[in-house]
Amino acid sequence: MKKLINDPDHVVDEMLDGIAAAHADVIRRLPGWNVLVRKDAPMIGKVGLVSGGGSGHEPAHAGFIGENMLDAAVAGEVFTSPAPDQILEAIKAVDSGNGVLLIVKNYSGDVMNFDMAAEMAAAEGIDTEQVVVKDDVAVENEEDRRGVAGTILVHKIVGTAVEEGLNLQEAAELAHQVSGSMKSMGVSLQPSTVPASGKPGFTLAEDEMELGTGIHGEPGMERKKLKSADAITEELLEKVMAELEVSSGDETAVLVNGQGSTPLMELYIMYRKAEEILTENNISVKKAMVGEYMTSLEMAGCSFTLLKLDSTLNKYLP
Amino acid sequence: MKKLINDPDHVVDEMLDGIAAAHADVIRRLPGWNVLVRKDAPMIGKVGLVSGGGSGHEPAHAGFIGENMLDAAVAGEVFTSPAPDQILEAIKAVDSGNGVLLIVKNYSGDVMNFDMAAEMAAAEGIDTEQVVVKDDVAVENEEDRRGVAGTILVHKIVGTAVEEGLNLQEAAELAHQVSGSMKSMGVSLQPSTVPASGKPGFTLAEDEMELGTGIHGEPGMERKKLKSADAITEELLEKVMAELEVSSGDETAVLVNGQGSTPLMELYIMYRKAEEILTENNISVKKAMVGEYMTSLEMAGCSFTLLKLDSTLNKYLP
Amino acid sequence: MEITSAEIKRWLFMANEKMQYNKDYLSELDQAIGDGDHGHNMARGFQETVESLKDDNEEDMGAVMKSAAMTLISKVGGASGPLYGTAFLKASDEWKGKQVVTAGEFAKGIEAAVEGIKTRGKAERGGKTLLDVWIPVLEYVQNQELVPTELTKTAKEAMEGTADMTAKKGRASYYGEKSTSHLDPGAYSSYLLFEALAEAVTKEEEG
Amino acid sequence: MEITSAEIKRWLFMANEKMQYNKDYLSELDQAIGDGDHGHNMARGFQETVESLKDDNEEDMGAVMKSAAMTLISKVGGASGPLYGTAFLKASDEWKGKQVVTAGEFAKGIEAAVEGIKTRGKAERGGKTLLDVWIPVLEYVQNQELVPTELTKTAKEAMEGTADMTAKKGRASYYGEKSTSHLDPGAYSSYLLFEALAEAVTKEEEG
Ligand SMILES: Nc1ncnc2c1ncn2[C@@H]1O[C@H](COP(=O)(O)OP(=O)(O)O)[C@@H](O)[C@H]1O
Ligand SMILES: Nc1ncnc2c1ncn2[C@@H]1O[C@H](COP(=O)(O)OP(=O)(O)O)[C@@H](O)[C@H]1O
Ligand SMILES: [Mg+2]
Ligand SMILES: [Mg+2]
Ligand SMILES: [Mg+2]
Ligand SMILES: [Mg+2]
Repeated sequence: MKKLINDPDHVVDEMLDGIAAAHADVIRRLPGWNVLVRKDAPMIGKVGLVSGGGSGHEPAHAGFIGENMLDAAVAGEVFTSPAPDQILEAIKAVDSGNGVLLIVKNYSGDVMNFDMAAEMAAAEGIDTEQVVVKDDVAVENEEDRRGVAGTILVHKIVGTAVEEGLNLQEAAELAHQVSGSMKSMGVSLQPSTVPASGKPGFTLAEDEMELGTGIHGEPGMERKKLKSADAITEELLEKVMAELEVSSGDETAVLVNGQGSTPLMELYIMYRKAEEILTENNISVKKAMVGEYMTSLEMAGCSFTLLKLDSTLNKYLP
Repeated sequence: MKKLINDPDHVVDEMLDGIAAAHADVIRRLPGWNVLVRKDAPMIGKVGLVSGGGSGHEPAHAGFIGENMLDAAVAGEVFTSPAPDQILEAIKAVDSGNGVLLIVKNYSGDVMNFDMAAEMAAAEGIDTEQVVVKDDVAVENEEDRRGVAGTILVHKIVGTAVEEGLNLQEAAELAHQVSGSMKSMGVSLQPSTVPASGKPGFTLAEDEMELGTGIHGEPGMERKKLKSADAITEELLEKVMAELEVSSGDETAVLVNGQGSTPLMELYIMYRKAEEILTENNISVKKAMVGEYMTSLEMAGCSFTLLKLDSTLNKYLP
Repeated sequence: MEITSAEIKRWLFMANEKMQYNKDYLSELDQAIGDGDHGHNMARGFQETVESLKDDNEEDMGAVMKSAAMTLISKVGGASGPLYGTAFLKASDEWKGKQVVTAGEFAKGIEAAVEGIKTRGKAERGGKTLLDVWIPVLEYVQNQELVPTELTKTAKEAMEGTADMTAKKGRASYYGEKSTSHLDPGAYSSYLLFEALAEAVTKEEEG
Repeated sequence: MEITSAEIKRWLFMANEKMQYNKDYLSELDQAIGDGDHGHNMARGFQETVESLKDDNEEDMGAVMKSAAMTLISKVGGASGPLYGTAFLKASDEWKGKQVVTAGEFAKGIEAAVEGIKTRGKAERGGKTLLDVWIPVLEYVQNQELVPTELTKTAKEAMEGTADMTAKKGRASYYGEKSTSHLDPGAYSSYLLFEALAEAVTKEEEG
């Protein structure tokens, strides 16, 4: 394991200090907590937006704190959901009396910890709503689908909407709409190594790829021989398009998300093919995002997220 | 070599198409050329700003096209400077009669190709000025110093200034001032692999790092045992601070640049220590940038750039 | 047979020792069908639990369990934090105000814990989770006098039984069929917990 | 001895063959003290050069060289593109309007080329670059009748001599002392170029 770190046990703490120091104009850290909040939180009159999860997915989620995005991000240990008391602190720090929407990725740990935090918040008289994002179509059963890169689209769209005055109920409904209108799927070429364990999360042969790997290296749908960028794009996008049930004339937003060590060059090569396929199917791309939004440390690979737009989503699309 | 590509000979072409497709609201590709220009170029009344170099450093340079930044970026083959006719096309596309400033990294190939392009532009009656960035203090001899991540600060500061109306002479002077006021140095942990060659550019043992590696994997100052993030930050920053001759009371901008596969987590851990050291020396950080600005494909490691500010630079600092 | 708050405390201390000792093994189990952090999570949580109990003269069993629950909830994280935390919290409710509980009262605490885990994890028996140890242990303490060696045996066999199951909940569920033949890490840490209980009440008898 | 525009064309075609054949070797040399692309750069440039000359009946040597220069400038990139391109361009100026040149005129072209490389690359002899082949070749053609085998020998020995030099210019200069004992890739491609010239004029004599 070759990493620019000091002590595996301190990576999250030191990273949070680094983020807070570098972006002190936008962000502050709640002293003693693994929580970063928007400097001017709570924003009077606005529904608070909180997300979080295990660390190692940077820039998710702290990198999405700011205007038209999150009010707070809670960081767990690397790839480990944060505990409810951490989440509760975030909720308390951003609630201005208008309630707080929690954006949760569908992992057992995250769901349970956010549930407990919501119960604790209720006990303190703070209203919360939750949206559990399940965009990863690599998992067959819809209820078990993991939350992956599409989560960022929820941050951005709902973030814009609450800034424009949506109340908690409306924000939750919109979040469910975004979440229900998008599907994602990824491919991995190389694993990542969690600092505490020091060992790669999985192994792949030099000519192998894994389709549908989760953002912590959970197994995907299938291992097979590495193919060309175009062939992989076709395979992933076809699955995503079929699951999303897009059809001719639809408008979409596309997110090509790098998993950590895949050069932007490769992401753009894949995007190129994706737009070609969509155009062939008479599906238009209103917004393209290509880059690292939800990483898995230094995992190599990428994912596609397709969001089907309608007039409501278009209104708040950044 | 595990890469999401189609044909090593087409990576640059396909990437450029991908960038142009994804960001069609800001950027267009000159048909038949490896040149991306700002959609609304040439901007009437404004000095044009052109940079470029070998590909593989994405988001540099095309990712810095836009308001308050570049008007065009020229892409060579991977890690190979672009040819003068490509650069000339970029110059012609962005010149609005106010001349064009070329921002060049100090590599033999880049310098010669940009020189030739400038001569060709002169033959067509277009005024150009050049700034050759030499921020990499890993090279002893000042004239031979390579242009690395600091180049982005030239894009941003001069980009802002020309938008505010500086003429070509003034823009060139400012560019020289920025370039002369900053120093950089990096550390690498893992090499990258150029698609065409398929072989890693260098090798490092599992416990080794190289101080001062160039952005194409050129040898640095020294190979030694990998140390802690804090110890590396100290070593790099001390060298940079000494070369820049910063002293108590100075104001700076700091750029921690990821080389490609180093997680943001690690960059922030390093930034945290850097700010600590600067603060101890009573040097203030007015602007911090942490992320991937000038990568080397999937190389692992990072660099620090320190820019000493004065009232002029402060005025245009984004 | 009765269980005292001193035994409960000893239980937690011994559980911590086992979590520390088996930290890498638990994470290895989790590496195979999860994300390799279960040992780290449990070791971190129990370490903190004993830290906060060390200088505490609390005699109320419910209060001891509640303090442990709160520490686990806030220090373990992941999936196991809320699950162990909820289990301890529900048990603490049953034992509130008591310095000693009867076998029946003890079983009531474990029953509440199991209910808590089920509700929190939306899980059932047979899903290859820690429940597959907790439920057999519950049935044992509901129906028999607590014989330490028997308790350990029950927990151990139940833990071993998870190797035959296919994961339906948590991270391991993504491994589908591939999870079969592996032990569930949460089941293993629960086995360690009940082994610690057995040893804690044995020591008492010896003492 | 005179050199005709047909020979110049044959030179370029044979040079291309050598660049293609030695593409990987040149890149390997460049991998050791550069960035491993020199073979790819040269092969790409010369391939395009012959493509554009193939169906061209140009008889003016200057025009042939200028066309080659422009192709090299626009297709090679890197450091070697402007250097070879400038060299060819400067030579083309000297040979403009001629279908055949004398040995003296030929040497004048090479002299202009060398000056071009020096100015463009701000380089001198002994810096471990292609100049360390071009300058000995220039001295040879200035002072002797062009004997193909002798020309090849001169270029080859000059190329081999770069192994004893420490790079002062270009990417290899970053390797400092470490560059010593390696052949310079640009010197090697220049050796190939002059070997091709020797063979091109030999063939003519045979034909
Ligand atoms: N929904 C659930 N219900 C019951 N137990 C669960 C559930 N999800 C996970 N577990 C248990 O938690 C264990 C994994 O815990 P841990 O590795 O600490 O958390 P994470 O899975 O978040 O990394 C599993 O082995 C399993 O026993
Ligand atoms: N400034 C210079 N002057 C003369 N020759 C140079 C100079 N810089 C580089 N070279 C030559 O160019 C060769 C490298 O070319 P190439 O690998 O194609 O370009 P790059 O170095 O840009 O990758 C070197 O081996 C050397 O002979
Ligand atoms: Mg975990
Ligand atoms: Mg090169
Ligand atoms: Mg786990
Ligand atoms: Mg080279």
